[in-house]
Amino acid sequence: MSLWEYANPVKFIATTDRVLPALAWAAAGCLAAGLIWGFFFTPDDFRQGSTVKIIYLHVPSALMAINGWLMMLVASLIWIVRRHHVSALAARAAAPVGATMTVIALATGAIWGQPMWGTYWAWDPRLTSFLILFLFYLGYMALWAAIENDDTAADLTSILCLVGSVFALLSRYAVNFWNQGLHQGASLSLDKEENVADVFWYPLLVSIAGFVLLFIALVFLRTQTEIRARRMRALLARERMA
Amino acid sequence: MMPDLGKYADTVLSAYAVSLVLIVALVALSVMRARKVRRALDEVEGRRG
Amino acid sequence: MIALLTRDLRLAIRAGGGFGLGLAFFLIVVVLVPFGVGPETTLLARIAPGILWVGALLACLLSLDRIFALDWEDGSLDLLATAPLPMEGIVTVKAAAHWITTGLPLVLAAPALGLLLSLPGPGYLWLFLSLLIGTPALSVIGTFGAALTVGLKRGGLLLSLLVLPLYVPTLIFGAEVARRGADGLAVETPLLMLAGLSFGAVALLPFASAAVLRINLR
Amino acid sequence: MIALLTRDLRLAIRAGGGFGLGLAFFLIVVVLVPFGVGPETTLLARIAPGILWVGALLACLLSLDRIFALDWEDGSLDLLATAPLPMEGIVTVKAAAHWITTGLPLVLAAPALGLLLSLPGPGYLWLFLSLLIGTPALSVIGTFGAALTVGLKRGGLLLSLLVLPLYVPTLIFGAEVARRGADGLAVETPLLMLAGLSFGAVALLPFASAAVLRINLR
Amino acid sequence: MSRGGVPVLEGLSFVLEAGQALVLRGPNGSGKTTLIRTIAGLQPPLEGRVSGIEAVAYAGHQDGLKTSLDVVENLAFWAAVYGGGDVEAAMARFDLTDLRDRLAGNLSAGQKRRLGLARLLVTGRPVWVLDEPTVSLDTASVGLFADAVKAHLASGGAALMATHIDLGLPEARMLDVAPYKARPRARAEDEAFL
Amino acid sequence: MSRGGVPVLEGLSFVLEAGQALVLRGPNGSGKTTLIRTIAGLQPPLEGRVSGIEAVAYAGHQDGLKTSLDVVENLAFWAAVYGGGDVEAAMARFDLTDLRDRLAGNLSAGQKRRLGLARLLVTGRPVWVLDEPTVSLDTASVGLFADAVKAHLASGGAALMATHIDLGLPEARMLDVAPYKARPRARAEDEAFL
Ligand code: HEM
Ligand SMILES: Nc1ncnc2c1ncn2[C@@H]1O[C@H](COP(=O)(O)OP(=O)(O)OP(=O)(O)O)[C@@H](O)[C@H]1O
Ligand SMILES: Nc1ncnc2c1ncn2[C@@H]1O[C@H](COP(=O)(O)OP(=O)(O)OP(=O)(O)O)[C@@H](O)[C@H]1O
Ligand SMILES: [Mg+2]
Ligand SMILES: [Mg+2]
Repeated sequence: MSLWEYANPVKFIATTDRVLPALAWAAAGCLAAGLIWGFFFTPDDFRQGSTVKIIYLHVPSALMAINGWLMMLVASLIWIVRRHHVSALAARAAAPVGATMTVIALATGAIWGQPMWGTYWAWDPRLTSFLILFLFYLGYMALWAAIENDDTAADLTSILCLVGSVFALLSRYAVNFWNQGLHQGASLSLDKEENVADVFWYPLLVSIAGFVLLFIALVFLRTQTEIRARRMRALLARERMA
Repeated sequence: MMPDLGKYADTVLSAYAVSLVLIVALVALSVMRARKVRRALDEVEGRRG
Repeated sequence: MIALLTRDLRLAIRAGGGFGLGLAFFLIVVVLVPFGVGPETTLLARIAPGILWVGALLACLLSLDRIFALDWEDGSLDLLATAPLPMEGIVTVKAAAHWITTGLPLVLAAPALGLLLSLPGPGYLWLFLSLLIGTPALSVIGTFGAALTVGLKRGGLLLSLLVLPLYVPTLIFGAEVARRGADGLAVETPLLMLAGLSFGAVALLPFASAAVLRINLR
Repeated sequence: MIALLTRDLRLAIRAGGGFGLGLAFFLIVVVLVPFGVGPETTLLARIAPGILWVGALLACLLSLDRIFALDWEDGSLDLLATAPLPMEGIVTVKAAAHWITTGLPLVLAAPALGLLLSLPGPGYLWLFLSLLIGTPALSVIGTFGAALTVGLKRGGLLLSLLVLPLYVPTLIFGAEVARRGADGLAVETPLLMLAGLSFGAVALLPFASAAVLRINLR
Repeated sequence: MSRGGVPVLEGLSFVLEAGQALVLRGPNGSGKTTLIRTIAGLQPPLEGRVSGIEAVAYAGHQDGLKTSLDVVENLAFWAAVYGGGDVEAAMARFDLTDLRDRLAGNLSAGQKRRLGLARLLVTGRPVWVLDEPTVSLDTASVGLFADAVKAHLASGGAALMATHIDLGLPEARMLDVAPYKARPRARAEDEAFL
Repeated sequence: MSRGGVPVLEGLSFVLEAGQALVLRGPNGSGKTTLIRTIAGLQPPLEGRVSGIEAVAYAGHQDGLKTSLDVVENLAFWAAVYGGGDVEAAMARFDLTDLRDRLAGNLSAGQKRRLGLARLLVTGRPVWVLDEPTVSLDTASVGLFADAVKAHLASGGAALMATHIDLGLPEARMLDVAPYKARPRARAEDEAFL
C-alpha cells in the first residue's frame, strides 16, 4: 500500500478520525506531564533562578515554529510535484499553528529576556530571525486569505513558501553577520547532553513530545476542517449549477 | 503546593499564562471551526440526500 | 521585448506615469526623519546610511504595484500573455523597466540626500555602490511579489507584506556596506555577499515570477 | 451615511480589502530600521519615538489611495455623487472609515512596537496619546489629498508627495510630544498644539475635500 | 456641453415628462455620454441648464459594483443610501434571485450589467438616465430590461437612454444627437484668452 | 471547460478552417467568454484540447489600451510585439486616421473599441478570436468591422466571435453554446473531494 493513498481526502479523514482522539489525549497528557513536572518539581538554576522553568515552553515552541515551516515546505513541494490536494490543505492548516508557536516562542523569550538581559527585546540574531519567520507566516496566511480560487491559492502560496524558505535561510546568514548576539547556542543535541543538566532535560523532553503531538493533532484537525470546507464549497457550487 | 518562584515569580507566571492562553485559544478556535464546518457540511450533504 | 521596454518607459514618463515619484518619496522620507528624531547632527550622521537604505527600499517597494497592476486592469496583460513573447521575458523586461524608472534614480539621488543627513565623507562612495548593486535585486524580488498579487484589487499593502521579509537580506548587506564605508571599515565581505545575492536573484527569480504570473492569468 | 460607513468597513475586512495591512506595514518599517541603522539598543532608544511616528505616518499615507480610488474605478463614486448624500458627508464618512481601519490599529499597536525599539519607560503613554490625538488629523488631511488625486491613474505616489508637506506640522508636534515624554520632559505645549491642529483639521478640511471631489468628478 | 474642455453639443433642448421615455441615438463620439453625464449632474453644462436633477437615478458605462460583496449586499447598500427600496423585488425583476449569494466579481458580463440595472429599481427615483444600458445583455435580458422600463413608465417614471441597438420600446421617442454637434470653436475655458 | 473552477461547457468541438468565420451565440452566462479564453490559451481546458493556439490573435471584453499613449503609439506597440504589421492601414480600415494623435483616454467608448479592433490587423495573425467585438459600436462602425472581417476571411484568415447582435456576415456559421452547458457536476479541481 502506497503512502500516497492517504492523499485521498476521504481516506485522510477516515484515518485521521481514527487516530485523532488518541493523539489529542497523548498530546494533552505529555503537555500536562512535562509542564507540571517542569513547573512544580524541578529545582531552580543557580544562575537563572526560577526563570529556567520558562525553558519548558520556550524551547519546544521554538522548535515547532521552525519545524512547522519545514512541514509546510515539504507539503508545498508535494503539492507542486504530485498535486495532492490534501498536502496543499495541510500546508494551509499548519500555518496558523506554526505562527502561534512562533508567537509563543517570541513572547516567552521576550519575558525571559527582561530578567536575563535587562530588556524585553534585543536585536539578537536568533530573535531577529524568529521575527522574520513570523513575518513569513503572516504573509503566507495573508496570501491564502486573499485569493478566492482554491487551486490558484495553493499554487501561489506553495511557490511563495519555496522562495520564502530560500530567503529565510539567507536572512539567517545575514542576521548572523549583522549582529553577534546574546542568545545561547544550540545545546539540544543528544551527544552534548551535558549542556543541560538531567533534571531539566527529562521534563523538557516530555514537554517537547507534548508540543510535537499537539502540533500533529492540530494539523490533522485543521486539515480535516479545510477538506470539509472545500468539499462544502464544491457541493454548493454544484447545487448552484443545477 | 506552589513552588517558591522567588523574585522571578511574575516573569515565570506571565510566561506560562501567555503561552497557555495562546495554546488554549488556538485549540479552541481550531475545534470550534472544525465543529462549525462539520455541521455545515452535514447540512449540505443532508440536503443532497 | 525591446518594444515592451520602450513602451513601459514611455508610459512611466507620461502624465500620471509615476516616473520620479519614487524619488520624491525617497526625498520626503529622508526629510521627515529629522522632524521625527530631532535635528542633532551627530545623531543624524550615525543613522544616515541606514535611513537612506531603508528610505530607498521603501520608495522601491511603493512603486511595485505599478509593475503589473495597470496592465492587468486594462486587459493588456491578457493580450501580452497571448502575444509571441516568453513569459520569462515579459517578467524580466518589467523588472528592468522598474529598475530604470525607480531604482536608478534612487541610486543617483542618494549621495545628494546623504548631505541632508550629514553622512560622513567616505560614506558617499559606498552608499552609492551598495545601492547600485542592491537595487536590481530589489526590483527583481519586487516583481515576484507583484506577480503574486496581480489581480487582487489593491493588493498594494499585501504586496508589501509579502515582499518585505524577502528584502531583509539585501537590506542588511547593503546597509552594512554603507555603514562600514561611512565608518571607514573594511567592506569586502558584505559587498561580496550583496553582489552574490543580487546576481542570484536576477538570474533565478524571473522563472518563479513567470510561473506565478501564468497561474494568476489562468 | 451609516450604510456607507458599514459598507466601507465591510469592504475593508473582506478578502483583499486591506484591513490590517497598514498595521503590518507599520510593523515592518519598525523592523527594518534596526537592520538599516544597526542593532545598538541605546541608539535605537534615542530614535525610537521619531521612527515610530514616521512609521505610523507612512503606514497611514500608503493606505490613502484606497479611500476613493476603488470607488472611482468601478464607477461607484459617480453613483454616490448622484445619490442623495451631501458630498461633505461622503468625505467625512470616508475619512472616518480610513481612521477606523488604519489609524486606530496603528495607535493600539504602537506601544508594542515601541518595545522592539527599546523605547524608554515613560515614553509609552505619551506615544500612545500623541498618536491617538494625531492620527485623525492624518486621516482627514489624507482624505483631502486623495480627493485631489482621484481619477489620476495610480496617483498613489503623487498623492504621497502632495500630502506629506501637509503632514509635517502634525508630525513635528506629535513626535515632539512622544520624544519629550520619553525623555521625561514637559509635554503640555506640543500636546495642546497637536490637539488644536487635529481638531481644526477635522472640523474644516471636509469642506475643502468635498469641493475638490466635486471638481474632480466634473 | 463639453467634454475634456472641448464643446461637444450645442442647441439641444428637450423636456421629458412623466411616463415618457427618450432614446438618444447618434454615431460613436457624437456626445451621448457627455449629454447624459451633464443631465445626471456630474458635470455642469457650458450654457443652458438642466432642471430636476434631484429626481435622477444615473447608470453609466460602469456599474459601480463591489466585486467582494455579493449580489444582495450590493443592492442593499444602494437601497440604504436612497432610503430603502425593495431589494428582493429588484432582484426578481432582473432574474438575479438565483445568483443572490454570488460575489459580484464572479458574475459574467451580462449578469453584472443586470445587477447594475437592478440598482435603478432600489433607488426609487422617478427619472432614469442610462448610458448604453444593454451593453453585454443577451436578447432575453434586453427583454427583461424593456419590461422594467415599461413598468417604470407606467408607474409614472421617465427614462432617458443612450443606445445603439433597438430596445423594443415602441412608445419611446427617439432623439438623434448628431445634428447638434458643436461648431468647431474655442475650448470652453479658453474663451477669456481669445 | 471551467471558469472559476466551475465546469461551464462540455462536449463542444469544432474545426475552423481558413476563410471561415464562426459566430458563438448563447444567453448571458452560457460560457462564451470562457470558451474564447480557453481557445486564446489564457486558461487550460479541463478536458480535450485546442490546437493552433500560436496562430491566434485575441481581443476580449477589455481593449488593453494605454490611456496615456495616443492612437498611433498604441498600435505601433502591438505591431512591434507581433513583428511589424501596417499601422497606417489598420487605422484607415477603422476610420481612426483623424484621431491618430488623440490620447486613447480621450476617446469615446466606441472609438476606443475601434482602436482595440484595429490592433487585430497589426498582429498579422490568421485566426481572430473575439469576445463581443461590437460592444459600444454604432451601426456604421459595425459595418466597418464586418468589412474588416470579410477582408480578413478573403485573405485566408479565420475568425471566431462571441456576440449578441447581428453582424451582417451572412457567410458566417452560427454555433449556439447553450446546448453544451455542462451537467451540474463536480467543480474541476474539487473532484477529489466528492
Ligand atoms: C524573543 C526572544 C527569543 C527568541 C525568539 C528565542 C528563540 C529561541 C529559539 C529559536 C530556540 C531554539 C534553538 C535551538 O534549539 O536551536 C531557543 C532556545 C533557547 N532559548 Fe531562546 N529565544 C528568545 C529569548 C531567550 C531568552 C531571553 C533566553 C534566556 C536567557 C533564552 C534561552 C534559551 C535557551 C536556554 C534555549 C535552549 C538552547 C538550547 O539548549 O538549545 N531565549 N530560543
Ligand atoms: N476627456 C476628453 N477630452 C477631449 N475630448 C474628449 C474627451 N472625452 C471625450 N471626448 C470626445 O468627445 C466626443 C463625445 O464623446 P462621448 O463619450 O460623449 O461620445 P458618445 O456619443 O457617448 O460615443 P459612444 O457611442 O462611442 O459612447 C468624442 O468625439 C470624444 O472623442
Ligand atoms: N470567477 C468565476 N467563478 C465562478 N463562476 C464564474 C466565474 N466567472 C464566471 N463564472 C460563471 O461562469 C458562467 C459563464 O460565464 P461567461 O463569462 O463565460 O459567460 P458569457 O457567455 O461570456 O456571458 P455574457 O454574455 O454575459 O458575457 C456564468 O454563469 C458565470 O456566472
Ligand atoms: Mg458613450
Ligand atoms: Mg462574456
